[in-house]
Amino acid sequence: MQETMINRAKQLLADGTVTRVIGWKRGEFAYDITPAVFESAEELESDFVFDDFTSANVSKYLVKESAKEGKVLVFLKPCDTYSLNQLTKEHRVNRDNIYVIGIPGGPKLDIEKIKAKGISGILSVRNEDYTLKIETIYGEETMPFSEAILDKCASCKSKKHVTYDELIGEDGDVLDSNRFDMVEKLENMTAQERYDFWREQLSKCIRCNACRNVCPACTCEKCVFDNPNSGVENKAASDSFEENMFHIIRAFHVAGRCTDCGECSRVCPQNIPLHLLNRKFIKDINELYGAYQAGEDTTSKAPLTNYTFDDCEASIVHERGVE
Amino acid sequence: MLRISIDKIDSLFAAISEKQALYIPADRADGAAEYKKYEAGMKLSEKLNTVRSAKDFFFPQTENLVEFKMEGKKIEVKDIRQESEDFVIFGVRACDARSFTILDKVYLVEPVDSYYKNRRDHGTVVTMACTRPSETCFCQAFGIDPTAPEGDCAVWSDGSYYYFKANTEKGQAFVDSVSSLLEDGDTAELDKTVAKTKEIMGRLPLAKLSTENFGGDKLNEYFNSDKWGELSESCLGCGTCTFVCPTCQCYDIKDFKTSDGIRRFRCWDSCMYSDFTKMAHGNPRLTQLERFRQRFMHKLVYFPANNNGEFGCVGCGRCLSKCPISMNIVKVMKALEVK
Amino acid sequence: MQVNENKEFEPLIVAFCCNWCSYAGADLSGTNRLNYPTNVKIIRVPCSCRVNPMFILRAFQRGADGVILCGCHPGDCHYTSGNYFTRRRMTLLFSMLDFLGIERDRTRVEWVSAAEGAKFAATMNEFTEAVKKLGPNRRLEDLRCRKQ
Amino acid sequence: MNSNDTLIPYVGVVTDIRIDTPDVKTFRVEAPEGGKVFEHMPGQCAMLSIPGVGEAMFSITSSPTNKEFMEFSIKKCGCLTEWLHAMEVGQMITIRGPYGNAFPVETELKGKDLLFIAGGIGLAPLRSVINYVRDNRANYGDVQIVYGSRSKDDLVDYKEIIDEWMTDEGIEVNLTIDNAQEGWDGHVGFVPNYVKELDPSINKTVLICGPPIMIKFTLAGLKELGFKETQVYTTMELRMKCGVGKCGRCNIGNKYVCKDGPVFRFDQLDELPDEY
Amino acid sequence: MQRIGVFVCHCGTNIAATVDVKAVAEALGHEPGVVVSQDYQYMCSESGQNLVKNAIKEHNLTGVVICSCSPRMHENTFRKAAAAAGLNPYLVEIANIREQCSWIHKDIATATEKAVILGRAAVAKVHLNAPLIAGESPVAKRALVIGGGIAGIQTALDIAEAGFDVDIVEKNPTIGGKMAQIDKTFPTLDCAACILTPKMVEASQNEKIHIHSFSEVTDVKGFVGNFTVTIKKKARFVDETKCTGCGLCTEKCPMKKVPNEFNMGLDNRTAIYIPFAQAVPKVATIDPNYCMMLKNGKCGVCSKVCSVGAIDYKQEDRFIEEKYGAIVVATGFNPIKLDKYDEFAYNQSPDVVTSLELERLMNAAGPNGGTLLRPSDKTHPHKIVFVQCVGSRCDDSKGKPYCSKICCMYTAKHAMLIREKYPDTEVYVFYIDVRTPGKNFDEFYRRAVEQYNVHYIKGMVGKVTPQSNGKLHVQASDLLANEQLHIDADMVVLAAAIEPDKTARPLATMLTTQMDTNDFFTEAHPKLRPVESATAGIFLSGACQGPKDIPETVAQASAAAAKAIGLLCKNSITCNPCVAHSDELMCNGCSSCEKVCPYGAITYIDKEFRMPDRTTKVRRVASVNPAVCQGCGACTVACPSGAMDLNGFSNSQIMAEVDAICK
Repeated sequence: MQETMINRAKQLLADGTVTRVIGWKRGEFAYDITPAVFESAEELESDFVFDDFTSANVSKYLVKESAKEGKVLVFLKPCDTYSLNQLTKEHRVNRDNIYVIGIPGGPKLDIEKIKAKGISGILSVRNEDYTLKIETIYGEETMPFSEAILDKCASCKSKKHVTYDELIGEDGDVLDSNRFDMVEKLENMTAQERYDFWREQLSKCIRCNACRNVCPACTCEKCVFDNPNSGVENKAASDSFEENMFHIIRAFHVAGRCTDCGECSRVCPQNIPLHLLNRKFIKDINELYGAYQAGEDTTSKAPLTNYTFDDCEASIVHERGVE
Repeated sequence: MLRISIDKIDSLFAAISEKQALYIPADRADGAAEYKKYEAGMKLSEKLNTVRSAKDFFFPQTENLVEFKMEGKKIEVKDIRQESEDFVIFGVRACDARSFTILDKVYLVEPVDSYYKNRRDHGTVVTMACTRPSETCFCQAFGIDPTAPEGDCAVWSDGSYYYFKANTEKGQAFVDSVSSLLEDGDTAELDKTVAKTKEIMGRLPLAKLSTENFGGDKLNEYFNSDKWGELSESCLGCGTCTFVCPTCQCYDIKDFKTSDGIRRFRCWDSCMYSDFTKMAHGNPRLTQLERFRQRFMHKLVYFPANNNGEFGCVGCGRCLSKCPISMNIVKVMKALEVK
Repeated sequence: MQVNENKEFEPLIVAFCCNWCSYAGADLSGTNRLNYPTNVKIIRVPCSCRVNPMFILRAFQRGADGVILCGCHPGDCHYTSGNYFTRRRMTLLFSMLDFLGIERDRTRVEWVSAAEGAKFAATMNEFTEAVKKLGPNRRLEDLRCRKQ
Repeated sequence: MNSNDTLIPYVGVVTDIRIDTPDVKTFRVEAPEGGKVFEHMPGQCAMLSIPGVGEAMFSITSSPTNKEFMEFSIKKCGCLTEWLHAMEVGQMITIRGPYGNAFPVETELKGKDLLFIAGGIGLAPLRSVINYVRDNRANYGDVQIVYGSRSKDDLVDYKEIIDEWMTDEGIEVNLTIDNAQEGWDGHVGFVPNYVKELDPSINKTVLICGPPIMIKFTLAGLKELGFKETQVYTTMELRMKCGVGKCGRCNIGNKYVCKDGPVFRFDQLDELPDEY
Repeated sequence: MQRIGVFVCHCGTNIAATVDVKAVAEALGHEPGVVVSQDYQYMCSESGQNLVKNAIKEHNLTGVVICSCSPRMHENTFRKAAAAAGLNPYLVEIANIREQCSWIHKDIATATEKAVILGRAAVAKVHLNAPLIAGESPVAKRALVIGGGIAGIQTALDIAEAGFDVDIVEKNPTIGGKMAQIDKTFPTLDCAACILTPKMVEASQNEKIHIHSFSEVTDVKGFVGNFTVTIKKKARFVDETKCTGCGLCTEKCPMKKVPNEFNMGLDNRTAIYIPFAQAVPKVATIDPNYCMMLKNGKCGVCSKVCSVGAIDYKQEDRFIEEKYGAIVVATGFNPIKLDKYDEFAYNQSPDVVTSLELERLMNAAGPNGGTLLRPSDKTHPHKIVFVQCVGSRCDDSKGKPYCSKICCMYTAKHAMLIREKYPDTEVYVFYIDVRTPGKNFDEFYRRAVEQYNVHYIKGMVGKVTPQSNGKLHVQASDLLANEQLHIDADMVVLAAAIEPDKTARPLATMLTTQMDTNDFFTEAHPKLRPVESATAGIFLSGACQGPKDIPETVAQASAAAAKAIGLLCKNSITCNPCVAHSDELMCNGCSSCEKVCPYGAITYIDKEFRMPDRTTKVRRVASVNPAVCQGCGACTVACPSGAMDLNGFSNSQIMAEVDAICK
């Protein structure tokens, strides 16, 4: 796959279709992959990588890159194409300046899960028949592939590319995922249990803004949390209220726009399951206003900029679930 | 050497925490380790290190500085500082222990930061030698020996015993305070463990990383390097690296309107943030390139320039594992290095 | 709000009212001398759709124990569609607050027309009682703003 | 805790407000019990704040030889300065400092002929030095001041310049404005050009402050005239929070403007990366 | 530093009896920025206002807080007072301590405490009030009426009467609309043509009225007072300026088999045609779908016979652009298609007709010259069944949920006319309800029943089956008698529901006006602003807003005209300054705000920004038209970056109020 991608990218660079390529660049170790812009065949040859760790959603870079001169080639996994569509819909990217090659999706691996098994000193990770052979300074370790899958891939919602200019490999289908299971589990807890759950999670937050800055829906010119005039600016939570507020507002601002790409949880250095907040909104929207998948297309009205005369009242919150 | 059997560590913790607050690295539900206030039954984490560094103890993420009462045209300043209580941090790794020396060089030089000093004065740092370094470790590059950590008191483990050695007066006082629980014992097993760790250190993938070509003397050379653009192009401008870093010490000062006045507090800030240097009439660091450069120049060039060659990095490897896009100081050093 | 030792807990209620219906409804309950507790403090907004979730959180942060949002009945919005957006936004926001374990009875949306002075007063009485039962807001407060 | 901490400010009272130009006011600040809040040297700065509004660094405009009060000339350009401009006499503010180094008035500048070049609000930090020199006249040689602004109305401290500086023996004051205007019979033109026209003798030590663009061209002009960078001092301004080189935002290379500056000699600046 | 004045009104004892006004004034006097705090008996009185005015001057106030009755009562009074004293009127805030405090509370201590808090919130808000200046925009002195039926004609006549130029855009070759097709009108039974055609002529002769027939609106730009509209004048292949309407071409045209839409397809016309004798403009039009010359270049008869040389086979669609101050929508209605109603055999038998078809069958200018004959065999019908509510008041997807309103009355009219002219014909009317609210309506209906013996049967027709003998077997139920009926009818007349014209929806999009789910235009307020759309400068006339009969239509047409005239009379419009505005530096151009704006006040522009590093960057940013924005604030919440804010109710103002209340 990696070879095919490199070759195709080289062709498109050579024939002048594109001037740059957005992809992933190999790092020091087996897993520390960095999204990168490649401008030459040589760079592609030496650094381009596509493997079980290339999980980063690179669509957000298109905000910056598609504004530059010359067309940019981007490799997008199915989930990433939803993000691009959403960005296109919100006029944040110049789609005409982007050449999308759809590539197969995950499941991708989560190095944190491997490390959580107590495996350290990792030198290489090989996937042999869905068993991971991990070479470490302390000898070789193995673990099942399935136990090291990224959370966002474990509940994959779609293998279908919703926008592309060409595909490498077959296109897949929208999946019937189990992605709302955890949300449902929380909904079925008591309010006190939910409160305790979220307090424990959100109190871990160090307000590094990684979740916000990686989010393809968070492309504001200036975020309200950085704007001294917004009334909610804050840099570090000085109180549990501010921890809650940041995450409520962050989720609310992307409600109906979040494509559920799962990057927020992936990058959280404190392993806070932030995607659950987004999914709660998605689940509510689906249940209350009809199924809606942000990024599925570039034209449909978003649930929060739309209404029907017979929408449910806010009091429905009182009527549902556990008190 | 004074030592205690590993299975008796609970009694040691109990004894310490009777006298003062004790913090140890413990595992959370999600598997990661963090410093927690010791309570009976809590287990010392076996993880190599905590996600958040130990700098929090001396330089917390937010800290109240002063309060103001405003009435009409009048302002009253209220000093709200309070003497810190004594506390012990147990199990600090060599890298984090060195980070305190680096923070000291900022906060304990004139004019001394009384908030930092207060905590520093009252905290006893008990370090723990490493036995299972990870691929992300590169403390050796900064002259740190993880088998001989600094701190007020160093602790080693050979799998059966914890061995104690005081490095400072405060450390000695600590050892004395628990000496009834310690026994003298030979270090043959420990020496073997240390030797083995040293051998592993030599085999780490980043063992060869060298700081030889960095330092204050190459300021303009590195500043003007053409590598910064490529290195910073995918940086998200978040503060993860800064906030997990044990040596990053930049802060912001902000005011909060409470129910009866204004509370001025400081909080961690990151030079990676776009508004870090923003002023009413402009911003000298306009692009992420400049902000990215600042962070690494500070650690690798400016800090040594001002501190006799000491680097502003301890090689703990946190940014290597936590950066959302896996860009980090090692990659920067390798890309930048000019011999 | 002063919390006296012997006095029962008096919640602070912030009510956002749209200028055209609910604020007028509140005026009407005044004109008709229909009592409701002093706990309720009204903030006038042009339309319920002007109320940003940030305002609601802000109120809780600063010490409100309950926040109620009143607007024109669906279909009667002075701006034709504002309250429909409000309805969706607030449903989702309240659901999220509930998801985080914040008590449901601290928030409410009620449609009150300019003619419904009695409904306005009754709603405020009812809501104040409900919040009173919950006790002070502890889950969504900012300790720095707690009254001494 | 008995020790003072520099982050805990003093309170100062604004005892006089002078309108200098349409967007510059000069504030006189005294301790509540009278007298100065603290002593300083020319070129040093202080952090002024209205709690809840903001805190920012301002150079102290008054000379240390003034024993009764401190003065700050402040241009309206942001949230805090807007607030300060709206203040009335009697308002308290918080103040901490002094911060930064100073012009070397007691060392390198002593006995030298001095050339002050200022543009707009850039006169503020130099005014402290000029008045210090006037009050210790015997210690210094000739003094020449070149000061320019957009218009006559934008000349800060115009009254003091006319009534005091211009009447002093051994002080030559050269004023200029960018564009001709009614009621102005002085020089018209930009500061850098004016300096070249004036062709000052090259044994003078130069203190320069003003907008970056003015500094850049003036410095180039001075070099053409034969001045060396070691003869020229300037003072800088960056975003500052702590004032003591700890919060980490006002550095140029390894130098902190708040601690190692704000006064730099141009040869020192040359060694630093081009980040300003 | 703000200099705020606080003025606490006693309102006689209305406030002072329950609120210690002196204590309120005293307490608010200590709030930051307050330099004067006074109380007075009646603040709204002349002397009370003078107190405020004098204080503004004396203390050089930058903001005023009045603690008094509801702002809905006296906000304007105090704003004017402030303006008179030289203070921007929008620097005044009212704390409502009467309706929302003294009148609802009894305990003086708590009421006073609350009054102070309300006052404090107003002070906190006024600190952040910005002086606002209402903008003005000029008004183009010309109106556009879209649709040339009776609604459009009446509106145009009224507007022209007031002295303004007005254009009518009609998509058909003639104006007149549905009313021109109607035979008689209820309840007076006067001939529709007799009352309509004089108005059509009047319209064509009024020099202020410009009729664009056979034309469509293709684009609308701009906003109230300042619309730019593109009108497509469809090619009719006849030069309007030359054609005299002599009709010779229509006589000679060899293509005579074109279904005549004016007669509901019940007879034929020629390829070049004038819809009906009194058409306005009386100009021929060539139907390119049938004209042999246009189709295959063989014929040219009309061109040969036309003495004035008006025929122009090469004519093309023309586009004209015009500026208007006001637009009146009068796009009218159509009966629904009955394809889905197989049970009534509409598509199976020509003798099952709609009411509008019946109008043509009975009309003297209709296909049978006014004699009612069965379409199938041109025989005289002896038994006619009328079916009401076909497609009206339907819950299913086949029909419309609403009542079409006019059917009950026109059916009574039809029944009565038939019974009068053909007493031997039996008439049955199957109804669900008979609705006759209207002047002389119920009397009219009763006459049909009592005087003309029309059989009104409450019940529904289940099925109509054409039989081999030419009869229509009608199977129905009589709900009152609770029995099944079987009638062999000669004709069945269906009262088809009416629906808005299909052109309305695309037009609504162009006009950025709102429609309900049935595609009727939504009025700005259902009770108080029934002829205005929510979009300023766009008015509604006739059935495009909802089903209505002729008198109602004419009444609304005149009302819409009055509203339009009111607008056109002004040289400029003062805009509400409490409108939204976007901070371009923060705007993402994401279009969220545009999607929630009910007025179409938000557009996007590509704006070039100078970046701090001296490069430039073009970004899409929102721009609010202050003349169109009504200040609801929906956009401010939709905007994720907070770039959108609302004058007079800004984020910071509302949050300051929240803070002050919660303090």
